Order: sequence, then structure tokens, then C-alpha cells
Amino acid sequence: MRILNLIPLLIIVSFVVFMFVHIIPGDPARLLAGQDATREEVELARSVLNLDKPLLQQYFIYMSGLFVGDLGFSIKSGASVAQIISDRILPSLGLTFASIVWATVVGMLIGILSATFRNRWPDQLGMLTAISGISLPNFWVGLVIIQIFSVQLGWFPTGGAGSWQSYIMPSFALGAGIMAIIARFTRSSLVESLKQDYIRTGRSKGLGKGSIVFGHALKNSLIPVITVTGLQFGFLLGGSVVVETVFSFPGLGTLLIDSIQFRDYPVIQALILLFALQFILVNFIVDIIYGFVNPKIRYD
Amino acid sequence: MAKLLEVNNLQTGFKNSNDTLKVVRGIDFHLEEGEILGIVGESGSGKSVTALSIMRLLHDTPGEILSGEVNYKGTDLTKLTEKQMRKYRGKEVSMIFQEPMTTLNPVLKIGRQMKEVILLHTELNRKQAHQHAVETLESVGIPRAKDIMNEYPHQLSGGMRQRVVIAMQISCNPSLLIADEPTTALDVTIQKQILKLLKDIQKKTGMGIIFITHDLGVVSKICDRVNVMYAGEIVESAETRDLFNHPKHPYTKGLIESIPKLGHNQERLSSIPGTVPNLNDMPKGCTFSPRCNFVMDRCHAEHPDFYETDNISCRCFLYDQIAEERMSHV
Amino acid sequence: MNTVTMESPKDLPKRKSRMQKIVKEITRKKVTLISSIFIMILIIAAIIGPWITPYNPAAPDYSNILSPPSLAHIFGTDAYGRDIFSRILAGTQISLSVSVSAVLIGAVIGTILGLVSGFFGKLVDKLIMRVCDVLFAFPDIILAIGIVAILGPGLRNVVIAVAFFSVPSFARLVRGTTLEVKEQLFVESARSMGASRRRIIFKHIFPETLPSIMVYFTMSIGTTILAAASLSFLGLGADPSTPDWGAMLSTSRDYIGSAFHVVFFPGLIIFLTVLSFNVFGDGLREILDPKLKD
Amino acid sequence: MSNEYLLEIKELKKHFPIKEGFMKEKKVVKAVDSISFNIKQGETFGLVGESGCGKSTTGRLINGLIDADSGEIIFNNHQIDSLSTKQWRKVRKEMQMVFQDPYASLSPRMTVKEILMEPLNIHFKNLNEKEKEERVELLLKKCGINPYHLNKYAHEFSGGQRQRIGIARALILQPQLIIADEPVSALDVSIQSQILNLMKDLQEEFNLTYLFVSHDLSVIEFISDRIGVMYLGDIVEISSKEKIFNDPKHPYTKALLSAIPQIGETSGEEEEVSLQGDIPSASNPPSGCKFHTRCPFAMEQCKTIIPRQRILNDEQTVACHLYEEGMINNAT
Repeated sequence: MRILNLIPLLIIVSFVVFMFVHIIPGDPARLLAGQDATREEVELARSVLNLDKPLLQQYFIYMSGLFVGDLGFSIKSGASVAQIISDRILPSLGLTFASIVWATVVGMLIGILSATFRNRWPDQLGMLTAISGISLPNFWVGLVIIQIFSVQLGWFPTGGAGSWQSYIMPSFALGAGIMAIIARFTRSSLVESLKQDYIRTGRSKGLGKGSIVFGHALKNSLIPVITVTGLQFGFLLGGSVVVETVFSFPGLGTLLIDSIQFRDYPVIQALILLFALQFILVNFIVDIIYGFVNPKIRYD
Repeated sequence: MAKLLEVNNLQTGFKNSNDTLKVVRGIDFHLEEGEILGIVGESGSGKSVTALSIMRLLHDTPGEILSGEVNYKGTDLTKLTEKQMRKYRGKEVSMIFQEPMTTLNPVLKIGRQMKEVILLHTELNRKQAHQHAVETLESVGIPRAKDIMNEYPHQLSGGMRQRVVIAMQISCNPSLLIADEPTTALDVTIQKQILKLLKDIQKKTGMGIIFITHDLGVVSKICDRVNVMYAGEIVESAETRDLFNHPKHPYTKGLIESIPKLGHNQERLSSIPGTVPNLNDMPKGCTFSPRCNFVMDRCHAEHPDFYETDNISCRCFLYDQIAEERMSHV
Repeated sequence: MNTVTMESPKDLPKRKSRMQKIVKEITRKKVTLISSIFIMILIIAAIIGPWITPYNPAAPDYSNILSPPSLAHIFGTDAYGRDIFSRILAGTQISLSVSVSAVLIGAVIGTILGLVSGFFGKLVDKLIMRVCDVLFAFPDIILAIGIVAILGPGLRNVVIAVAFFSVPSFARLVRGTTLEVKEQLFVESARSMGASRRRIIFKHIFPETLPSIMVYFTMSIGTTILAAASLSFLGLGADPSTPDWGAMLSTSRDYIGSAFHVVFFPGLIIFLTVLSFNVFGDGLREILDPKLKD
Repeated sequence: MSNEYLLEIKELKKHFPIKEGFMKEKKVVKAVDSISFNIKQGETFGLVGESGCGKSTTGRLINGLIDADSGEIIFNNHQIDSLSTKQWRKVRKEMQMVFQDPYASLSPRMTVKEILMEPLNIHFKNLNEKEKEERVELLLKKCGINPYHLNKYAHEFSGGQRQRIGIARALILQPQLIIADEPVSALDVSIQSQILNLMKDLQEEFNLTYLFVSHDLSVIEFISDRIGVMYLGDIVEISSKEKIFNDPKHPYTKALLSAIPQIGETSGEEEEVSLQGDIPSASNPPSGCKFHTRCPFAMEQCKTIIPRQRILNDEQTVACHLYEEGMINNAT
């Protein structure tokens, strides 16, 4: 059922991305052929890119290519885009995964602490951390921690993705903002849950604070937190472009920036589609988890 | 009969940064074993806060008990630590709330919420607790009790949910049950079923019930004795029958008269003028004086005591003389 | 319940009294007050900043390259010997105007779409929401990068890109409130007395959506400053020679090893600016609507 | 003949579709399931029933806040159910609503003056400011609010005072019909009686006709001349005020009467009709007579055949198989 809902969205998104190459200023065929190519060479490039065919047919060619993993060829290197991306995707996925995991765990912990000690010092400290986390420019954080922990102290490598240590600082810089958002949201959601009538019922049964928070309130609070985490994943993908650049991390983000500098449109196109697909996929998964946590969705 | 609960000079208030708003302004009452005591009043009379004070469940509101005693079987509940108090809640003193739609946790199965309280307060193991939960659900008239253990609250109607809450709260055989407007959110035909259920439970178990409501009709159906509250005070206390046949306090009178009665073909209703006073702006003297039809000069200046004689227990200067006369006759 | 004593009700025009109340609330909480003072300073700096810089923010001084903070240059100088404090001061105007104009465009379009979508429902609603879904499918920065990739780098295009991705958020926010308010009894009672749709939208629904729009607007300025700075940092935003905060970081990152201050101060100012907008937005939320969630 | 009635409702019907996830099985909530009744000029017609019986929906349908699926609404001898939005506006000048929740039905951002001026600004554009203001002050006084409070916001008033403002707003256009949807349900009893008295006084002074919707039969009985009892989208009985208490016909009416806890009644064992079970869901109502699942007198035919409205006498109409030809003796 939910998959059915997803299909039109995927089609439109892929069409928008497909159109991307047609909106960019200038002639992509000339771009492929090079600045000083002859007229014939440009025409050849045009037919290689299928740009001489009707728009709809181009789209079908593009889509059928997508299904077999054919994303075209890089203008810059001539290599297959699928190949270029598959070389870079694993470090990127690792980085996003590491970031989202630590951000969720720490964010929820801070949120729970803040909510249970509402308006006392742990809450104030937690929320100060959180609002600072949201306000920090991640590239700046990256630059500063490289300077301190790599250059000055020499604890971590300054960049690359050679070892597990090289993931620590980028995932810290990348996850900080989300951690903060999750902390704030967990707190407000838990505070809201703790005000509900069923909490009073629980207390009237003689339950202690632990059972109230973990047994009764938390599950209810998780429902909105899960949704927010899904939405923030987009923030994470966007941030990864910036953070990867700071740490010269060999992932999809740096690939995107390089490709933009070279106006390597097939690669840009494929990457934007990939980012969108990741985001849609994550929110789709979140939707399913949501259904499991919320009994009302399951039965209604 | 022995006194199950005795409340002495209970004062409860809400503190904000600079001053304290007293919601319950020094009330005294008691409950005998096996008695159903009604507390009736309009919104803002402090009746629900009284209940929460007895249960010591005021934490979530900024409210707190300012002074007074709540003696339950000889123990002053106000003196207990939170940890000690937890042993009383759900086991000795239980409470049913107004909104059946929100009093159960929406994401936990009924069974989990039922068993939780049983496991907490009894020696039963999980399996026995399950069995006991099913039996208790059956005893409050829930069909398919076994299936319902595996269902979520939103799958049940309001009346059924209220039955579940009742089952949950009586599953550890408390001696005192506080019911705070338990039927207000329900339709009349369902209300009737729940009232009957509560009466049956009371008869079967012999527990004492404090029944809080704004509905005099409900009071008349279920209560043995009634306290009428107005602006944080008990203004009159009487056996149910006496209260309706011979109300003493002008507020009680006004309240009874302002209710439309079936089959009486009334042209107009008599009504109490004005509105309930504001917490931060209580009238001087008798709090009811600005709305009272029998008001005297003295009512604006002095606060009336609670006069108690053989057949009068009422906070009103009208009964001052009578009380004194009685006293002199003796 | 509240019996407010009003001696002569006709004295005070109500708008003013409501504003006064908000101002009073703002000054009540310390962090909100501090953040609003900081924002006030930023606004003043944005207006008169370029005229009061102690040094010419664009003039290189090769005798004074990368000098650390001192009395003469409180934030130090950059790789061309330009005074960093002067550049930050001059850059306030750029950073604030970019983000405010981008969010403003996004808010206006988003609010209109949200109101229309929420109020009329049916096909219009479906159409608008599908478009938003598609826009939402692209993560913010990625969308902006894509747009800048199409339109080319430059501040004007950053504004367009950022406005573009803030439209769907505002549209969803306003649609949500509109749907909620539409069901409320006082709107139904306006309908029952025969009020026209225009009257209902503008007199009854729009004022109800305003508080959440204002809060979200404030918070968005913070996020937008970050986004614009990110784009500039990636070389997709402001021209590297302009004193834009993000561009300053981008051009000076290579010198971080030898001169920490060239990176530290521009970043700090971005952080403080975003922080104060977020804190102020938080405070505003508490004042305008305690029930509003993040 | 038809002049006698200000409002005629004929077979009015409204089913709300509800979204079903998986099977795409289309379910509907039969909120109002083909009901008919008339309201005479100057009388109060009370509509009573439990939650989900469709009484509030009926009020909203008549006022055009929701569109009916089928049926006719005849107001002042004009059929109004198929009017355009613009034409509706003119009808609404003659037909105003008072809502249940006096906290939610007044805009939180408007002063009392603005709230009361709004209907005048819509319908009496030719009046000048001063005339409008005079009218506002006059009505406030009539409804028991001191015009001194004109510039206060609605939230500065108590529930009872707010409901007075709500009534003043409904009356300011001098309508013929007031549809009052649970106007006293949110109020304390001592305030409830004030408002009920006020509504009676205003009816006399302005020659108003009321459609009064409530779940509380004692309130309905006090204020109404005639009463319609609703159950799951149907009107099961229409009766005069006198008959409904002294001689109720439908088993549901009897049950409803006996379920109302009355003051002073002894709390002994009851012998009256007591209903078992829950109210069935309106999305899946029982077949035949919708009440048969809870009816103590249910017969075989009740499960399959829908009972029709039968006129018993001048004052009573009932939809129950007990009162069909030849069955009357069984019922009494």
C-alpha cells in the first residue's frame, strides 16, 4: 500500500532530475564534445546523448537505463557514472550511518535527561548544548577540530577514509546538528507525554519514576521523534557534502562538488537522484517503523 | 463503623513566583468503612484537587499540600515519603478518572497495563497475574476479557475503557476508591451501567468510595452521604436524602433549584446569580455572599464557621442562631 | 475566569497593547533578551556597517598579513592583510540581506500556498502538496546545490535556491495550521453567520497562522544563514573577494594552520548570529504559543 | 397549511465517508439517516440523543455548514438545500447558530465589539458605524452583558458570559430561527439555568423559533415545546413536551428517561427499562430497527424490517414495530 503511494513520487522525482540536464544553460552536447569541437563532433555527441530524440523518448531511454544501472558516462573522465559512484558510495554510507547512530543515541539520551530533570541544571545544560549544536556551522566545527585534534594533538588523521579513526571527526561534525535537533525534540515530546492523563493513571497505580518514564512515556514520545529523525536525514545528506569537503573525505559529497566544478552533468544528475532516493527510502522506512510503534496506525 | 479516612484542615494551593493560590481552603471530612461519600461542586470548587491531594498526585500541577492531615487507617498520608506513598497507591487507595479516552496509555496493550499494577503490589507471578487480570476484567462485566488483554485502548468504546480502568484500580483490592467524575464523559445509558457497577463492587468488596461529581442527580443515585463544596470549602454535609429533602446552605438550595426537573413543566428555573469567584480575588467574609439570596451584613465581613448540630452541618450564618439555641437548650 | 480590570477600555488601541505585551515578555527572560539585543546590533550593523568599518574591508595591506588579534586589529588580519573585524562588519549586510530576503520570499509564497491548500482542500490541495512532496524529496542543501549548479554561482542565485527550499516548509506549516483552525468553532460560527470565504481566510484563519509563521520565520533565518554560508564555503555562493562570512571561511581555510584566527572569528560570528536567531525564535515560540512544537 | 411551519425537513440524509486503508472497502458513517420533522413558527423544537446519534450534524445540515446527501430543507417556504454559497448567505441572515463551546466559538483575537460588529458588517452594510454600535450595545444589554466591556477580548469573560456574547451575536441580525447546538452543556449548573432562562426571555421578546440540540433530556424537556429523540441517525420519536415524560412511546425514549439520574429519587433497586451493552457504531449500525440490539422488547421482525414513522395522535409520532396495527395492545 505504502509502496504504491511511493511510485508516483519516484516517477516525478526522476523526471525532475532528468529535466535537470535540459534546464542547465548552454548545450550539453557541446559540453561533452569540448569547447573547440567541430559541428559534426557536437552532432555526434548529441546523438550519443540521445538529445536529438523527442523529450518523452529521451526520458524512457533514461529510465530504462536507470533500471539496468546505466547512468551514462562522465564528461570529465569518460568512465561509467555507475562505476564512479560505486567507488565512492561505501565510505559515504559509512559516514552517514555512523553519524545518525551516534546522533540518535546521544540526542535521545540528552532529551530524556532534560525532560526528567525539567527546569533543573541537567535540563538547562542539555538544552544549551542542543541549541548550540543546531547553530554551529558544521564546516567551521570541522576546521576547528581538525586544527585541534589532528594538527595540534595528532589523535586523528586530518582527512581521507583510510581507517576507522578517520570516520570519527567527520561523523562528529556531521552528526552534531542532528543530535541537537533530536535532543530538543525528544525532550519536548517526552515533556508532553509526561503531562498526559495516562501518566497520572500510572502514578495512581503506584508506579515509580523509572517505570513511568521508560515504561509509559517514552514509547509515546518516540513516535514523533522517529518522524523527525527521518526528516532530519535530509539535513544529514546535505551536510555530508560540506563535511566531506572539509575533511577531504572520498565520498559522494566531494564527488558532487568536484563534478560541479567540472560541470560534469551526468555525474551531478546521477548524484542528485541518488540523494533524493536515499532520502525517500529512509522516510519510507521511518513510515514503516512508525506503524509498528503506533498501534493506532496498525489497526485503523 | 470505623473511620477509614479522616481529612483534617486540608489546605492545598498552587504556588507561583510571588504568591500562593489556595484551591482547597481548609476542609475536614471523614469516610467510614463501606461508605460511598459524595463530593459535589461546580468547576473550580476544589473537589478534584481534594482527590489528588489525598492520592498525593499533585506533582504534575504546580500544586502542593500546604497543611492538614489525611489519616488513612491511622496513617497520615501527607507525612509519608514519595516512596512509601507509592506502596499505598493502587494497593490501598485507588483512583478512577474522568476521561476514559485518555487515562489509558494508548501504545500499551490492556493486558500489560492490567498486569503491571498486579505485579507491583502482589506476590503473584506473571502467569497468575495474567489470570487475575482476566478474572478482574470479567468481574467488571467485560465480555471477551481474554481477547481484550491483547488489545489496545483505542479499540474499545468509552464505557468499556472506563470498565477497564475500574478493573485495573480494584485489581489489588484497595480499601478506598476515589472516583473523580467517572461518568461525566459517558452517555446517560452507559453512565447508568457504570454507576450500577460501582455500587455492586462496593457491596461485594465493602470498600469505601469517595465519589466526586458535579451532577446532583448522580449523587442522589449512588451516595450515602454528601459534602457540598464551594470555592475550596465544604459548605454543607448531610445524608443524601436529607440534603435533597432539606437543603440548608443557600448554595445547596440554589444548586438544587437551578436544575431542570423532568415532568415538572417549569416555566422558569430559579438560578444563582453571578459567577464562581476567582481564586486570586476571593470575596471577603463568606465566599458565597456576593451570590447569596439570604445575604446579611455580617456575611460580607466575617467568615462563617462550620456549624454542627444533630441535623445541621453547614457553613452559614443563617444557622448560627439555631446552633446557639440548640446549644443553650442542652 | 480572568477578570481584568480595565478602567477606560477605549484609551489604548489594542494593537499597541499587544505589542507592548510581547515586548514585555521578551524582556522577562534573560536569554531571549540577550539574543534580541544581539539581533538588534546585527541589524544596525547591517544598515550602517559598511560606513563605520575601522579599515577598508577590501583594501589589502601586504605589510600586515595574517597578523593575530591585537588592539589595532581586534580580530586580526587575513592573508591579504585586510582587517577581519571590518570585513565581518561589512559582511553583516550581505549575510543578513541574503537570508532575510530568501526566507521572506519563501515565507510569502509558502504561506499563500499553504492557506490556499489548507482552506480549499480537494484537488488544489493535492496538487500543491504533491509539488511540495517532490521538493521535499531533495535534501535542502542538495536542492540548493542543484539550483546553483543550474543557475551558476552567485549571491542572487543563492537567494533563489534558499527561497526555493523554504517554500514547501512554510506551505506545510501554514497548511497544517489552516486545517486545524478551519475546523475550529469560531471559524464555523463565522461561516454560519454568512461570512465570505475571503473574510474567513483573512480575518479568521490568517491571524491564527501568524504566530507560528513568525516563529518559524525567525528560526529559518538562522538555518538560512548556515545554508548560505555552506554554499559560499563550497564555492557556490558569494564571490570569494566579497566580505561574505561563508566566503571568508572558504578563502582562509588554507591558512588555519598558521593563523587560527582567520577561520575562528568569521565562524564564531556565524555561530553567534545563528544562535541568537534560534534562541530568539525559541523565546518567541514560548510567548506566542506555548503549545507549538519544534 | 405549510405557512404554519417555519422549517420543514424531509428525508434529510448525510453519510460521511471514512477512509479505509487496505481493502479500499468504502465505509460510511450514517450520521443522519433520512430524518423528517417540522418546526412551527415561534416554537422550540428539541433534538435529544446520545453521542453519535446525529443531532449536531442535523443542526449543521440545516444551517448549510455541511451539504446534505439528499432530502429537502424548506425554510420560510423556500427550498434551501440546493442553494449556491452566495444565496446561502442571505438565508443565514434569518438563521443563526449558537454553539456548544463558548470558549472555542468566539475568535480569540477579536474584542466583543468586533465579534458583534462582524455579522452587521456582512449583512447590514448600509448602516453607519453609529447605528451599528447602538445595536451592538442594545443587544449586549439584552443578553446581560454590560456594554462597558465592549473592548475586552472574549477570553477575559467567564463561560456563562461568553455564551451570552455568543447568543447576542446570533441575535444581532434579528433572525427568525436560532439553531442552538448544546448551548449549555459546557456550563456549570448554576450558570446553565441563567442561560436557559435568558433564552426563554429572548424568545418571547423577539418572537424567535429555536431548534435546540442537547444530550440532556431534562434541559430539552424544560426548554422545548416539542421534542425529537434521535438514535444512530434516526428520529425514533417525536412528541410534545407533556407526552414525552408522561407517556413515552419508544422503548429508547423510556430507557433514556429512566437513565437520567433524578434528584431525590431513592437509590433503591430499579425496575425501569435498563439498557444493556454499548451504543453500536454509526459506521456499522444494526439492520432493521437500529435499536433492536439493545431493546428489551425486540421482536423477530425488528431485526430485519426498518420501522416507519407512525403518527399516533396529534402530539406523538413514533418509529417502532410495537405500535404497528394490531401491536398497540402489546406495548401498553
